[in-house]
Amino acid sequence: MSSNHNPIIEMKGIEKHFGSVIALAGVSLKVYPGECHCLLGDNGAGKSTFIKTMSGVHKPTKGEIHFEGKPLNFERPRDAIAAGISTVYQDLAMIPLMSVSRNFFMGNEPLRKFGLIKLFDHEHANRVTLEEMRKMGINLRGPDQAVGTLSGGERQTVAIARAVHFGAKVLILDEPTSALGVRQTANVLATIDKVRKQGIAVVFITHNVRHAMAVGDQFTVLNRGKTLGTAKRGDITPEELQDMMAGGQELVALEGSLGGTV
Amino acid sequence: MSSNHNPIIEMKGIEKHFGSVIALAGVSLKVYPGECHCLLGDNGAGKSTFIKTMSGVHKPTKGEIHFEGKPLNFERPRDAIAAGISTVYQDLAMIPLMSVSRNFFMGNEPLRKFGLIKLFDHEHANRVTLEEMRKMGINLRGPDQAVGTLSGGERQTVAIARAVHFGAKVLILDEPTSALGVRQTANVLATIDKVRKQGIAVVFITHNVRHAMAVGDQFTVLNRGKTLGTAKRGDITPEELQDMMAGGQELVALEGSLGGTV
Amino acid sequence: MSEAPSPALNGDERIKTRSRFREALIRPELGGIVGTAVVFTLFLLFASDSGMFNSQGIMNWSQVSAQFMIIAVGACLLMIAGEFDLSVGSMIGFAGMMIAIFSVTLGWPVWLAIIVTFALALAIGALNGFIVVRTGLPSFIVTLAFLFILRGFTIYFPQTIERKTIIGGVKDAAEGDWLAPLFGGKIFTGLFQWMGDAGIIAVFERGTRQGQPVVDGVPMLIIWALVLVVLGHILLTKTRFGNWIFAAGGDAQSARYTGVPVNRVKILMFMTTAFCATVFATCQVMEFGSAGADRGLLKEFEAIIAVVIGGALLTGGYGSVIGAALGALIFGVVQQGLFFAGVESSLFRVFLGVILLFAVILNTYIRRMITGER
Amino acid sequence: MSEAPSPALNGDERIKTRSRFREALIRPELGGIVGTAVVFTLFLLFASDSGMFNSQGIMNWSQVSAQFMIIAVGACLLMIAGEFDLSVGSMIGFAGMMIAIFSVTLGWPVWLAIIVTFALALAIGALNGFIVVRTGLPSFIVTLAFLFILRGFTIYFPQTIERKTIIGGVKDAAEGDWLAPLFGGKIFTGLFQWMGDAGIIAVFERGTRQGQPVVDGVPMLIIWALVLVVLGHILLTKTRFGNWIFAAGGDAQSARYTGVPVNRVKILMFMTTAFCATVFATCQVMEFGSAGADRGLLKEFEAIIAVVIGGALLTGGYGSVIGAALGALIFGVVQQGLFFAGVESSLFRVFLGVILLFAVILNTYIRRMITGER
Amino acid sequence: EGEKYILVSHAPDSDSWWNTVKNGLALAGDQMDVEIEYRNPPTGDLADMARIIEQAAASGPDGIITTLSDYEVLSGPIQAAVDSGVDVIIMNSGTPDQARKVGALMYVGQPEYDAGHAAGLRAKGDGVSSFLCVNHYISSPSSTERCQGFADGLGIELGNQMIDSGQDPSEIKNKVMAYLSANPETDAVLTLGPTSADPTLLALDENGLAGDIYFGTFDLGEEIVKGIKAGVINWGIDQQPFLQAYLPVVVMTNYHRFGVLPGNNINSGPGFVTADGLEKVDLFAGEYR
Ligand SMILES: Nc1ncnc2c1ncn2[C@@H]1O[C@H](COP(=O)(O)OP(=O)(O)OP(=O)(O)O)[C@@H](O)[C@H]1O
Ligand SMILES: Nc1ncnc2c1ncn2[C@@H]1O[C@H](COP(=O)(O)OP(=O)(O)OP(=O)(O)O)[C@@H](O)[C@H]1O
Ligand SMILES: [Mg+2]
Ligand SMILES: [Mg+2]
Repeated sequence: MSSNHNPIIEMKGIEKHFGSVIALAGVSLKVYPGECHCLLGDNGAGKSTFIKTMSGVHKPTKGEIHFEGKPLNFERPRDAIAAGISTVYQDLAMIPLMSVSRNFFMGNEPLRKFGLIKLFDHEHANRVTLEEMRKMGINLRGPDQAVGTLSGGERQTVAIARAVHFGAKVLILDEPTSALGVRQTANVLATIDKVRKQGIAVVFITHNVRHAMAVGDQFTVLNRGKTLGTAKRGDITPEELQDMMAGGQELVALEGSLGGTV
Repeated sequence: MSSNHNPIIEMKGIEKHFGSVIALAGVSLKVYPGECHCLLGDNGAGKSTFIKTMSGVHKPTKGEIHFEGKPLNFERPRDAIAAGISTVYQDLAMIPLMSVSRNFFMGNEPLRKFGLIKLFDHEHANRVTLEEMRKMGINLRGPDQAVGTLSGGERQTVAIARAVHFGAKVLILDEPTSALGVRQTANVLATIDKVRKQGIAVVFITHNVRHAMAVGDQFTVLNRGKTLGTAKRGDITPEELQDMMAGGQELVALEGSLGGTV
Repeated sequence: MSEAPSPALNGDERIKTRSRFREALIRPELGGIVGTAVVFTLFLLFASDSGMFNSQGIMNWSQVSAQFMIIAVGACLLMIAGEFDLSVGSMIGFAGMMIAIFSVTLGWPVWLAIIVTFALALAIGALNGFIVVRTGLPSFIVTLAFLFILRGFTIYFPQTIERKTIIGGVKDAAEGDWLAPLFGGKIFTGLFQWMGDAGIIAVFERGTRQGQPVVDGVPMLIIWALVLVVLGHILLTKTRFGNWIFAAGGDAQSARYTGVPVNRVKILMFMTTAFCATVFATCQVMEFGSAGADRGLLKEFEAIIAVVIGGALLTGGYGSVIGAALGALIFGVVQQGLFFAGVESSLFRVFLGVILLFAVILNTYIRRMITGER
Repeated sequence: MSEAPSPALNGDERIKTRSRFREALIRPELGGIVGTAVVFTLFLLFASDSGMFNSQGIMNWSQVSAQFMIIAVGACLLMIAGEFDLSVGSMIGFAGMMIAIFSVTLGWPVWLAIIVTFALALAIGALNGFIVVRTGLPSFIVTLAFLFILRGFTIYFPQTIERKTIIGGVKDAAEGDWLAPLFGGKIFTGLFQWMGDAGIIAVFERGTRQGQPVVDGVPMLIIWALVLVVLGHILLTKTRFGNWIFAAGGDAQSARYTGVPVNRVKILMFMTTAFCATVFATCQVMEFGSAGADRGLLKEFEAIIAVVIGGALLTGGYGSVIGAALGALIFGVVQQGLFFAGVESSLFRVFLGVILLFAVILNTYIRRMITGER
Repeated sequence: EGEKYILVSHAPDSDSWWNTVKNGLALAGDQMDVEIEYRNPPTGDLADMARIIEQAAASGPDGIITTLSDYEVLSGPIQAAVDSGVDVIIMNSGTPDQARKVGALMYVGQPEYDAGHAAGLRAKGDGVSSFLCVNHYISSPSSTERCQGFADGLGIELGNQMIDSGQDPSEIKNKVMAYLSANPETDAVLTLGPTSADPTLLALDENGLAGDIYFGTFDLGEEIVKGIKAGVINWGIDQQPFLQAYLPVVVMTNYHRFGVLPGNNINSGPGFVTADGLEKVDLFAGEYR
């Protein structure tokens, strides 16, 4: 359960209530640099809510967050980004009417001195955007192209490329592959792999056990707002993981008729 | 490639252009009653566009649609629904501010004679909705509950239950499982299986080869607006299908590092 | 983990409980009901001796409220269908002017003038709607354009034809007409005469109408308001079409996918709004006997305010006709009540703004509880 | 199937080609540019002999356009940030009245009156913004409330304090003030005198100012308009904050997720709008020497119309300050040009409505081409 | 003592000329020791005004003082008020004839068409043959009547010489300038009150026609008086709004207290104010004049 080095983020007993809904009922977790931590679980288990507390979107109702060993409270996403946490949200955080390069640098605009005032360095932004997109295998018509003209998969790729580019220390991905085709999925998994090898901590949410097994170093399963425990790679088989995620016995009936292919 | 009985829908050389974008460049397909036809392919391949021409949302730029042997042109979704085609769209077609039962019967409101005028039969609607949702394994707080209070997975389930309930002859599902957890996915696949056995034709879009293999009778792969051909169950292995969807060779490199788990 | 067969919210350990009573209370009209109660309590306390609640006073604010109600019903249905109409006020002026021009200037029989005007108004409403659904432009812009266009014609026509901006004489023209009393008449006159005779309500003390009750019947305006509210409420909550209105306003694309004829719904709602505006205009012209180029100024805002106070969502998909009617009632009672209470009249706007703000914050809170919006 | 390394749209067999020329042409301001060209062509053809294009005529419509521009800049930035402000007109009335009350009634030095008024207006703008971002209410409703509240106070204050609704005498009070000329003065007077003497521009032939050039300088109003347009344009397109404005209006939630301080952006834009309205009011008060309770009526619509004609999207996230400025220019030129051309003045509204409709349809078409909206 | 009188006007909130009326009302209220109230439809909508008269009647005052700016709209409510025992005096707009028909005690005001006509005759005498009428309140019939009367007095067609100027001073100023430069042969300008006169003064100052073009105006105000003094405005037609509010209160109070009532209507205008004898006017313009 522990690693040879110190966790970059440690979440302790996080609870989150929305009005009368208890979305998280005490979840603890450690994320280590250079490792991919997979977060799994049913719909509505609280995965998105959990990572949103990690990235400053929600403030936890109860619980503590330690970042690089120090207790920390993110007031807003900006603080988390400043601390080096980059997130690709399930609901994408792209602005369709804006150009790809403006979207790419949204919140992280590069500045250029112009006399006394600082201006948006469009040239730099355009260059970097084109470059980063090319690295991800996407050739844009131009950096001015509006995000609205991209397909869903392409948008997803922009979001990931952006997060990777600015994700200094921690990269959080919330179901990045759910809407992607096979090739795009492979691309994303490869990116996670690459990023992890650069020493960045990755938190990866998915419903697909195979995707999780492909890149995960640790696996945490959430269920109805609580954690079912964390397992290390090699300590758990895909079948055990699948069972845990689905809550066990209920699947047996289906498996029969569908041939264990889920 | 052909079946023992007549296709319920036959699409012949469908083309669809959006302004300067050619989304479909001539796709043909036959769908048979009692069979599940899986539609696979890359992001942006044109799958959603294709099924939208089938369900009357888009009019094809070129090409013919035969329904039960007769040429047919759906002017709007209403026509397709009237003909017995029910669709669960990738973008859900649920209205968050409305109650579950109003959503369930949206466009198919049950009527009750009240003197000379016909009124919305709320009682019937509520009863049926609760019943159908219970069948899918979801207990609602009440039929008045707004869809906005449901989780994503629950909404997806409402959409599917609605389509199944009104899907007299053809049921079209566009990536119904992409956002679902393991248990919910199993549920949906089982539903497809059940519906198919009732003699209804199912068109099922997915990026997940395993889900496709679990319930599919025929498999059609689209690529960049064209079809790569249709295969019958048993004529093709999951690996071949995967290769076809991903466009072959490019995956090899990745597979190495990720252990063939995609 | 748990034995529950589904992740449903029912009997769920993840839902804190909410009392039954609170559940029963929370409905779209709640804001309107609370507001109405508050407003009446306040005025009963502070203005009861001002004549606000004698027969004449009641008739006074009832009529003002009824006016607001008539246009609020149209605006409410349209708003729930996801659009709104800034041209209501101009339409009121325009329709009134058309009736006057047709009947007085052109000398048509009044019933024909009224029918043609209704047809014209419905056509303009349909045009509004058609432009909105075809171009996908926000209705704010399209109807703002019509606000100017209709007002422009309302000033231009009488000025070029008659060289004045008020055309009178409609009352004389309407003498003996069969359709006019439907808008300008009063009913239950016998009942009121009896009440006057019996001393239940006040009677005129002098003049040509000595002995007659000061309130001599219920104006058709009020009847129209009630009828429209009831019909609107039934349409919205009890019919298939009502479901379509909610759907069109909640999410037009989704509604279209499920087979709801969204364009038709929206165009029809624009026509309904135009219809209500024309009813308003016709009642006004028949009551006062003249049409002026400045009639209906700012009425679009008043309609929208009444609807919003009544709990509808500006962006569509949520609201209630009853709520809108209560909003109109609050609006009317406050407006007239402030006069009765003798409040400096320039402060009326300040009150209106503050009430609007509070009502809408209250309603938002209620709505979030109902719909689970986030 | 194909060898392309990605499903990108570039060099794609699935994209029909589009000419370079067309691409270069398609920009947010295109509608405004085309409109301006059309308007000038028409008036040059039909009203060139009416004095519209002599020095006096040019100054005439320039001043009107400059007024629209000042409020359009604020409205444009706010609209791009996803909100709009219906209280602009009331704010103009309110700010003007405050300056007059402070300087004339209370006898403060004019510079102090101006500065305090600006502070007050910015505070009200911030309050507007604060309510909008905190409650999540549509800005339509919140600012509609302030439309009424501010107008109410604008009428109430002078009436209770001074027993009148126009307060004059600001000109006398402003005599010798250091700040007042920044709003009410003219510059380049020497240049114009020289041009008049040199016969380049016409001089008065009769009346009290015989021999002086008909146009004796550029009013500060026009300078303000140009400065605000340039600053607004730079802010929007060249700075980090400009990117945030687009982001906040395009999708507030997404922008928040990526660390854009959306609330701050929106509140600041409400303050900018209030600032622009106050500049307008101050210039007007300094020019006319008086403040009236009815100043600024309907100006909010005029601002919104100019912005929308200039190509901005009512729902936010898209637009350009240059476009808004061109929209204001079109608006001003058409309004004055119709007078020069001798068109029946009540038809102005009809023209305005029709122009608005056409401009916005054209702009929608252009925008769809740019953004690939569906 | 303590009688209650309500004055109902047709003016929108923002119309500044009505201040003088309010001041006259307030002063009369103080002097006679009666309770007075001023009410008006916020947007100037006459239909709303009808409701306000009904409301005023319902609140049971001793008397109502109201304008009669549209006989057809207002006669019903006024008559009902009279019949229910409330005394009514008509002020400002309407005609003595109409006042009698609705059963009012008397009429205090200035018949608008006649005033315009008289002004037209005077201007004709001064050699005017074309003019610009700056109508800032186009939707009110009485303002159109003034322009029409003026044209008839001059004996010419009104035609396009009346412009819809709106109420915004910058708009008015620029429209006047635009009209005058498009129609340079215009002899005279007629404004209908301070709202349009003040910006017109500026416009004339700016295009150099001040003092050169013939300039007449209805109703007085601070700037107008200055203009008359400076010789820019040839005359102002004073209908003495102060009296229109003051007199009815006094008359009505005395009627209620002592049963005395003047036997005739009072024409508070038209009186032509010119540069001669301006002192008092100057002092109180906009407040009591
Ligand atoms: N802003 C909110 N207000 C109210 N309830 C919320 C809010 N956000 C989430 N919830 C509720 O909290 C629970 C957890 O939601 P969450 O989105 O974290 O689940 P998830 O694990 O990400 O599910 P999925 O796999 O479907 O994305 C759900 O019941 C959801 O309805
Ligand atoms: N309304 C539209 N206007 C313009 N282009 C469109 C429209 N709808 C789809 N497209 C384009 O057509 C192509 C096919 O899109 P479609 O949604 O059918 O793909 P898909 O196969 O469903 O992809 P995914 O797996 O990501 O859902 C894409 O390039 C898309 O951008
Ligand atoms: Mg999630
Ligand atoms: Mg799709």
